[in-house]
Amino acid sequence: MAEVALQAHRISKFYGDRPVFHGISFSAQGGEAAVIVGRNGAGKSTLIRVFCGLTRPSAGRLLLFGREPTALQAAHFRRVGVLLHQTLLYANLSAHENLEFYSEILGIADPAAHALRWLRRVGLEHSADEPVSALSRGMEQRLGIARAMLADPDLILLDEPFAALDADGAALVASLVREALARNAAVVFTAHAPLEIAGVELSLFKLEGSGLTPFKDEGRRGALRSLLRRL
Amino acid sequence: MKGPVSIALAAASCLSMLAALFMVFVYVPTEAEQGIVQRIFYFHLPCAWVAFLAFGIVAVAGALYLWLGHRIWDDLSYASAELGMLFCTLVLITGSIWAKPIWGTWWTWDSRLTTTFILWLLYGGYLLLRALADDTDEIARFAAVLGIVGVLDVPIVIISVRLWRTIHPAVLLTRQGEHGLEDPRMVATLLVALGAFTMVFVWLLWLRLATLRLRTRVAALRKDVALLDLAGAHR
Amino acid sequence: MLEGFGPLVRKDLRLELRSGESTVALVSLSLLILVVMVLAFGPGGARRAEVAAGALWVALIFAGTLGANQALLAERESGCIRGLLLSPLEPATIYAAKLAVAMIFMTEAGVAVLAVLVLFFNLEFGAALARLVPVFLLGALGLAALCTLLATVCGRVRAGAMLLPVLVVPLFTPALIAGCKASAALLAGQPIGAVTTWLKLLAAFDVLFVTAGYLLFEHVILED
Amino acid sequence: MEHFGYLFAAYSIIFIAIGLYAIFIGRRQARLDREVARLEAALRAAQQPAASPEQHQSGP
Repeated sequence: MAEVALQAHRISKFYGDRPVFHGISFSAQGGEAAVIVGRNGAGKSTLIRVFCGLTRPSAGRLLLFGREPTALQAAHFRRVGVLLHQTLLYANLSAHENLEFYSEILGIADPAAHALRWLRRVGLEHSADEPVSALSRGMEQRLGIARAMLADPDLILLDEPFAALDADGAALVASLVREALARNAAVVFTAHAPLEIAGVELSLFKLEGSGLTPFKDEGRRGALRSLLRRL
Repeated sequence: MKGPVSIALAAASCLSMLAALFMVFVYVPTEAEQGIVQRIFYFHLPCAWVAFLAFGIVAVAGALYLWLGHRIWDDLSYASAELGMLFCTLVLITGSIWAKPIWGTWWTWDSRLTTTFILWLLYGGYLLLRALADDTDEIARFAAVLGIVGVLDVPIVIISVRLWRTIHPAVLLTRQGEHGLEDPRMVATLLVALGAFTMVFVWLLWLRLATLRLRTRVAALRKDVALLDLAGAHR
Repeated sequence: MLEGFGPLVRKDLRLELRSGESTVALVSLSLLILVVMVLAFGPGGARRAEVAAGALWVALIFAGTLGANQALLAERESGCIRGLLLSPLEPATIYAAKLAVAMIFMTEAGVAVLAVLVLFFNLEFGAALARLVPVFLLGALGLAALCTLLATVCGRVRAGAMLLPVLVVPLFTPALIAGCKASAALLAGQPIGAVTTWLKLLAAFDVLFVTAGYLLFEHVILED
Repeated sequence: MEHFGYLFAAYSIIFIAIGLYAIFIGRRQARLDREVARLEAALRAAQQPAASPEQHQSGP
C-alpha cells in the first residue's frame, strides 16, 4: 500500500475574522497527482503553505507522512519539496549559487555538482552564473521548481507551477511530474484553470467559496467536465 | 462585571482596602524621622510588590502559552502586563511624591528608582507592541517571548543599576525608614496593605481577563458571520 | 546540532560582499552618531573619557539594531526565510547563523567607530584602545543576541522598524551601563583588572540572552 | 501636619488611577457586550432567511 504523504482533516484558515478556507479534508498518496483549481484570491497559495506545514491551520489537523508538522524531524523535511508563490531564490546570488546553497542545507553530498546537474535538467546551464535578478520570470520559475525538487522529495507541493512558463517550460514541468510519480512521490499543485498532463491521471479539485470539492464525483458538474475535455 | 466571583473579589478588595486605609491613617504611629510623609510608604511598597507580581505573571503565562498554546494564557499575560504597568506607574509617582519632601527633589537616579524606571520602559515597549499589532497567534507568541526575555532581564538590571550607583560613593543614597519599621504596628499595617493591594490586583485582573475573553468570543462570532456570508454568496 | 550553520553564514557574507549595503549603511550611521555626540558634548574637557565611551556605545546601539535587522532583512524581502523554514535546518541554527552575521556587521561598525574615536578625541593608539576590544565584543554579542531574537517583529507589525529599538534598548540597559562604565575607565587609563566586575556582568548578560534567543527563536520565526 | 499635601496627593493618585482603569475596563466590557449582541442578532438573521430560500429551491 502506498504511503499517505499528506493528510488534512477538516482544516480551516482564518486571517483575523476573514476566512480563507474552511473545513477542508484532503489526502495525497505516493504515486498520485492532484491539481487544485481556483480563481486568484481563492486561497490556493495559503492552502499550499498550510499543506507544507509552513503556516499553521486555524483549526483542524494536518499530517505529513503520518506526523504533525511541528513534530517533523529534519529527515522528514527533506521529503517535502515546495514551490511557493515566491520562488524562494536570492536575487543577488547566481542561479548556481542558489541551488548550491539549498543543496548544502538539505545535506546533499557534493552540492556544487548536484546543483549543476539540476541546472542542466531545467535547461539553465547557460545562465548558471547569472544572478537571479537578471533571469526572466519564466527562467526564475524553472529554477524555483528545480529548487523544490533538489532532494527528490516524496511529497511535492507546487503553487502555480505553470505560471509564467512557455510551452517548453510547461513540457519540462510535466516531465518532472511524471518522473516524480514514477518514483512513487505524491504531487499536489495548483492552477488557475483546469488542465491536463499527458500520461498522468490527475485528480481535479476546485477551491471555491472556502471549500475544496472534487470535480469527478459530482455528476451534476457534467457540463464543467465536458468543458474540461475540450481544454 | 457580574457573577459571584467578581462580586466576591470586589467586596474583598473594598473591605481590605478600607482596613488598610484605617490602619494607615488611624492605627499606625507616625514615624519619628520623616513624619507624616512616611505613611506613603504603606501604599508605595504594595504597588511595587503588585507590579513585580504582575510582571512575573506576564512571563509565566507567556511560557505557558508557548508550551500549551491555549489563548487563555496569552490573555492572562496581556491583562497582567497592563496591570503591572499601572502599578509600576503608581510606584514611580508615589516614589517621587515621597522623595520631594524627604530628599528635596522629585527625581534622583537612585538605584531603586532607576530600576523601576527601566522596567517601566521595558513593559511600555511590550504594551506598545500589543497596541500596534493585530491580535493574532503570531503576535501572541512574540509577546510571550518578549515577556520571558523581559523577566530574565529584571535581576540583571537590578544588579547593574546597584553597581552603577554604588561605584559613585558621592551619591550614596539609601532610603531611611524602609528597613527601620521598628514598631510592630508598622509591620502589621504594611502586611494589611500588601494584602489589600493583592486583592485589588486579583480583582482587576479578573475583570480585564473577562473583557479579553469576550474579545475572543467576538472574534469567534465574527468568523461565524463571515462564514455564513461566504456560504450565502457561494449559494 | 548546528548543521547548516556554515552554509548560512557563508551565503549571507557572499550576499553582503556583492552589495555592500549593510556595511555602508552601518559604518556611515555609526560615524554620523559619533560626530553628533562630539558636536553635542565637545571633544575636550575633564570628562573626555566618559564622552568618548558614551559616543562609542550610542553608536553601537543604533548600528546594532540596524545591523541585526539587516541580517534578517534579505531573507524577509525575498520570502527566502520560508525556504529556510522548509529546510531541515533547526530554527536555533538559523538563529545562531543570523547572530554570527549580526556580530560581523557590528564589528565592522565598531572598528570604524574606534578608529574615528581615536582621531576625534586625540586618544593614543595602544594599550588603552586594545583593552576596549573585549568590552566592545561582549557588548556587541549581547546586543546582537537581543536584536536577532526581536528583529522578526519588524516585518510583522506596523511601524515595526521603529518598534525594534523601543523593545531592545530597555532590555539592553544593564549591558549599556556595564559597557559605558568599563570603557570610560579603560579610556581613562585604568588597567583591565579594574573593570572585571563589569566584564563579568557583560558576560552574564551575553550567556543569558544568547541562550534565551537560541531556545526561543523558533517561536518568533514560525509563521501563521 | 507638615507635608500633608504630599500624603494626600500620593493617596488620591493611587485611587484615581485604579478608578480610571476600572472605568476603562467597564467601557470596554460594555462595548464588547454590544458587539456580541449585534453579532448574535446578525447570525440569527442570517440563519433564518438562509433556510427559507433553500426550501424554495428544492420545491420545484
